[in-house]
Amino acid sequence: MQRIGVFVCHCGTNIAGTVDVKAVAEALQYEPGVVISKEYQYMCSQAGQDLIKEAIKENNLTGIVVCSCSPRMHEATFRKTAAAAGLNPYMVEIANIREQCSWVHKDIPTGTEKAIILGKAAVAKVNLNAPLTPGESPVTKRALVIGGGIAGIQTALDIADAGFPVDIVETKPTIGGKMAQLDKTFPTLDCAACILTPKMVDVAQNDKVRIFSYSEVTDVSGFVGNFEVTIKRRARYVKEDICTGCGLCTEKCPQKKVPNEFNLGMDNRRAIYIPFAQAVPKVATIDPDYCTMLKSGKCGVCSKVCTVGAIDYQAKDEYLTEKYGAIVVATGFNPISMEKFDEFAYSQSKDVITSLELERLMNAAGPTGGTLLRPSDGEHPHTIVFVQCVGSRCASCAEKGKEYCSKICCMYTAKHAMLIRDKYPDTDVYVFYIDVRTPGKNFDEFYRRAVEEYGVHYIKGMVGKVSPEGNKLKVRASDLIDGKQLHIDADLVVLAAAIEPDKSARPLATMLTASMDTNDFFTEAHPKLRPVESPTAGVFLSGACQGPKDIPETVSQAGAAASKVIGLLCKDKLTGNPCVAHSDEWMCNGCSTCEKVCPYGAITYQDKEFRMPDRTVKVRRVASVNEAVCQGCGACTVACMSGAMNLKGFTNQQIMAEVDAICK
Amino acid sequence: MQVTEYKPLIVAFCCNWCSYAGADLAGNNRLAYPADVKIIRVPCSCRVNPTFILRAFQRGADGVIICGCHPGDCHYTSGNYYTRRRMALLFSMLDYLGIERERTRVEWVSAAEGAKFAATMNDFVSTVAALGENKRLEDLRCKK
Amino acid sequence: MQEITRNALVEKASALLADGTVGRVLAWKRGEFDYDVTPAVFQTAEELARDLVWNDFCGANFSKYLIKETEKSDEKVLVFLKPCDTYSFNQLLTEHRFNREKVYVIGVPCAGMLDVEKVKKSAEGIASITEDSDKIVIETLFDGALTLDRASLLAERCINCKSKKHTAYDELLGEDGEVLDSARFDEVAAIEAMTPDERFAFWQNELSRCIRCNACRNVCPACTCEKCVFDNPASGLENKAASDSFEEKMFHIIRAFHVVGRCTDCGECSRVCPQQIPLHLLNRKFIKDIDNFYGEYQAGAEVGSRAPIVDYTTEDLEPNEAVERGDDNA
Amino acid sequence: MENKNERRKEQILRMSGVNPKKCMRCGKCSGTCPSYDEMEYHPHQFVSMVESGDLEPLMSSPSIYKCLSCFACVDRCPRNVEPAKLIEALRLTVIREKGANHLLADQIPALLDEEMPQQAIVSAMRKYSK
Repeated sequence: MQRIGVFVCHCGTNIAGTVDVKAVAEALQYEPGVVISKEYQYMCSQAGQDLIKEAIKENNLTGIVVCSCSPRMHEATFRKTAAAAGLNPYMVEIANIREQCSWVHKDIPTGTEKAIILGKAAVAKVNLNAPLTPGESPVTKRALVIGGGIAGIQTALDIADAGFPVDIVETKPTIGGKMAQLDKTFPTLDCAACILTPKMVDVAQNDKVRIFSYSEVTDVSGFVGNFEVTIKRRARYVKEDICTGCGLCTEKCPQKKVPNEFNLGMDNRRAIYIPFAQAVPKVATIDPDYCTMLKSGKCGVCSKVCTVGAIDYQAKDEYLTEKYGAIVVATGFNPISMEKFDEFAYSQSKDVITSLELERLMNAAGPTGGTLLRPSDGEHPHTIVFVQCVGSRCASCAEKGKEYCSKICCMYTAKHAMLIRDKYPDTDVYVFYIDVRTPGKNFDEFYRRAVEEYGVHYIKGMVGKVSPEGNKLKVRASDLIDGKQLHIDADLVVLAAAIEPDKSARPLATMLTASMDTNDFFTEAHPKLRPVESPTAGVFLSGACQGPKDIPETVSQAGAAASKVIGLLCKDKLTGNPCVAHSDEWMCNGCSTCEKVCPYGAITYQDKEFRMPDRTVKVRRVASVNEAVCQGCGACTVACMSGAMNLKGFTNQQIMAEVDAICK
Repeated sequence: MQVTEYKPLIVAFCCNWCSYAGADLAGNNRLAYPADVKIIRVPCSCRVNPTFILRAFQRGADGVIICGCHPGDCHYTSGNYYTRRRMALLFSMLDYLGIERERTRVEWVSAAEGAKFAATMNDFVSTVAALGENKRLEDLRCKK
Repeated sequence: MQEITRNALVEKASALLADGTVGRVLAWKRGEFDYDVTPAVFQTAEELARDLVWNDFCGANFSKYLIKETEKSDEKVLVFLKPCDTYSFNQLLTEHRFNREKVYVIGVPCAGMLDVEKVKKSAEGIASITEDSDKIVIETLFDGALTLDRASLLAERCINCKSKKHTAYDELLGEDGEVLDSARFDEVAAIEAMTPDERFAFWQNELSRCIRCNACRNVCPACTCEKCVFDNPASGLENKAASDSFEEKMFHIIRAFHVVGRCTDCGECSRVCPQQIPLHLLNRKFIKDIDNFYGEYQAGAEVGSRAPIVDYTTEDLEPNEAVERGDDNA
Repeated sequence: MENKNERRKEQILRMSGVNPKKCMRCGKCSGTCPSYDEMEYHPHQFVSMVESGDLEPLMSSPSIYKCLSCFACVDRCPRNVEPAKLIEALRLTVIREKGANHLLADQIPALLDEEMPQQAIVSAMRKYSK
């Protein structure tokens, strides 16, 4: 039996004005377990707290009920008070007789009656309270960043700057991501390489940062502060620590017909290659799908020309396992496939390209050396049509494209149009738009400049069809403002393809037990207040894996994610919330139902040996809750049929006791 | 308005993060609602087991209302979505058994919606009061 | 008349026992009367030859027995499953309740089972019952032989059979059937169409007969908890006998709620109820609602499926709309 | 009058199964329409005018007979609004309200000539053989 103390607060006249506090204290005195019941002017004051402390000590109280303001106000205060008197802080219950009683009810009899009932419910609950101790777990002071684009690079740099080691895992042979492929950046038009490559060098030279390029995460276990991650380092057949990146092999390799993915297949590279001149790490990689030596054992040219002996045809995939305290997901995006939008003739004509392809065509390091030429015949295009929202803002029932706005297209199209008009004033540029969306600092000004200073034709309407005819592209479109149907003979059509999360995100989310939305973007812990955290503790989100983002936004989110990681890694130990779910293993069926509703992936199943009453040993599958991960929502407790799953601090029995006390 | 002596007993389960805070806000703004409403704090609306609801009715409650964060705003991301499915099925079953559907309700009340909380409770209390005492679901043995 | 003969089952089981594939056989055993068939474990060919029956009274669903039987030894257990039984079998596998490797399933086609109550009502002093294609011949002590239409004696769940297709088996005797379009929700819809007062009266009439024997729970293949809430004093639901009108309802509501999304609608609860309470109408209401609200879902159609009650979409309907939706359906 | 128009709109929406509120006014339907120049009102205008209840002008305009029912707009609409179905419903409403067909199926053979594309014949059947 508990020994319970009840403390009724007057809160000046805030409570005492509509509740007869003396009557409340008196009435609660006779409740089961109550040994002392007092009232006082201000319980939260020093004197009030001292009164509670003394009462706890004098009466050997095992639990207390404070009838006062909302627990959201002073629960923490009274828990500290209890702890100071040697009582477990979770043996405190608050009856909210101010916000939910005295302030909303007018006359004293009604207020008093309700306050007594609320007090009784709290007493009934505290009778079933058990001392709770928050679990503690150590923190591995190392972070993992998955994805080496601008988001991952910035996050890694910021974490390293705070003094914590960081590893970047990147699937491509080099870090840099999509930004490395871009030509200029809006709205300032500085060149992407000029601002990105110094950061790539910083990362490479930072002794806190390790880069695992050409690698992927294959397994994640553990939980916040204690992740264990398996990283697969794919064989690149070149010894990374020996290769100097001189590039001789990439010039001598006889296999010249490999589509160059960095230029989106618009030109070719060799079977041994360095994606681009500023690649980090700047080492060569052999493409096993094209290398004749690896496929048929005949060639070996690269090995012969390599002056340092870095080529290793025998290399195998390697797996390494590392421990991390925090994981940042920065897996980025890709343009969607254009196959469901063939009215734009993407598959029929080389001169219908996506905007990312245009970036490469305009980039000085691209396939045309920065001169804008048509991919089909290398001619200079004179009429260029841009089509906006290709695959963005589609209704889900249309079963093609994405429902969301891809966010970045309006701005990069304005940039493309402006750059083209600037460099080739003899070119006519048409942009067909549904809306021009330019929220962002200096963004609308930028777009207006494209229209007003550069004479780009912005037409409100949509292209309905593109048909290749001869060396022209017949574009049929509507002009909704003028109420005309336009027929334009274009030389080049550029499609603003919607962007979607990288394909690697979905399996990664499963490994991390991080939740995703229907579009495969990672879900935030809270859409407004915790935008860079995943609901899964210790997993953070950076960049376009969380939703479409431009570079400034990505960088600021990357910094925010880093600061959250730093905040976590600064701690030596993590103290959990003790009000977590707990499974009674003897009652657990091992049915996996609770696991399905847990938003945090806190529940796992294990086969455990049990000594049965008949002295046999039986292996049973039972649920176990990782207390460091569980946040205590209680979804599992209702999903559990047998009642094996219960929530500490809000047990089935406690809540039913409250129900009973109220309904008595 | 029908004036009646009869005072219904209402049990309100409120999630800690939104609706309980909404109830506190109603208090801060002195927005009155009948004292017949007694609030039980739960971490999330998804903590409410159908057993609790039936238990309340068994012990003499006349109405039970569950309040949680608006869909999409759950502190635990998905808790109220589970609540929504569970209660949709449970309420439909109670209706199927011939129990007055007005006695059970789910409302989404955010921490900023003190006025909505008070209005909801006023409406719920008068609806349940109009139905009268809960005879169909109450346990005669436990009622004093 | 059942397509497969009893002898085929005996032969198959004996052969599998003989070659060591299985160590035990779960099958139907002859009882005192022809209509009273019980589930049993057979360990020898002699037992099988003597006692195994396969006739129109083999309603029992063995899926649940596998939990205990597979634990008893390292040998495999042979089980005969009718199409509807295989749904329960899959559902239990979804819930990891036994090891699939330890079971050898033989699918048996089913032509529907008879309702023992209907048979008893149609004849007094039953001495024996034999099948003759679509007729049932009942030999009685007082009135001689009665010949009845088989269809008129079918159990409700078999009249509204949802599937003749086995969703799991290692070996199939005879031909597999198809998933059927059944009218199983018509009765639920009829109750939905009543006024609330009529519904209340209907259920009060049905549920007040409940004697809390727990047969419905004990037979239910979804009710496999290590410790049932109704036996657990800490659950707040434990009660040995209904002492008032509410407890019967509470028991049945909670019982039905605990199997939401897990109930395969096998109908065992109604079959075993000694008071003939149509318990399947509670389960079917949930199934009908799930189909209406969240899209069609058949528990046990495949292993590992996620039940709608532990799933959600952001666009789900509101609980108060759910009740109104019930009106439209009526 | 107000009511009659509302009822008519409701009927058109029900017949066509189109929800014009889904339209985001991109104009791709009109950009794609092969009959655009023949029409007084264009596919996107059909959608927005039906939504705003402006049915009279549409129903009395020859535009409803200019639609080829080629369904290009239906196929390409990113929001699945299906303007052609809406135009079809308007046509049917006109026909129903007149109590007579615009053109009888029997009359069609006489109107055929060698130049007429196959698709026009098929869509004529679609349009007039209700």
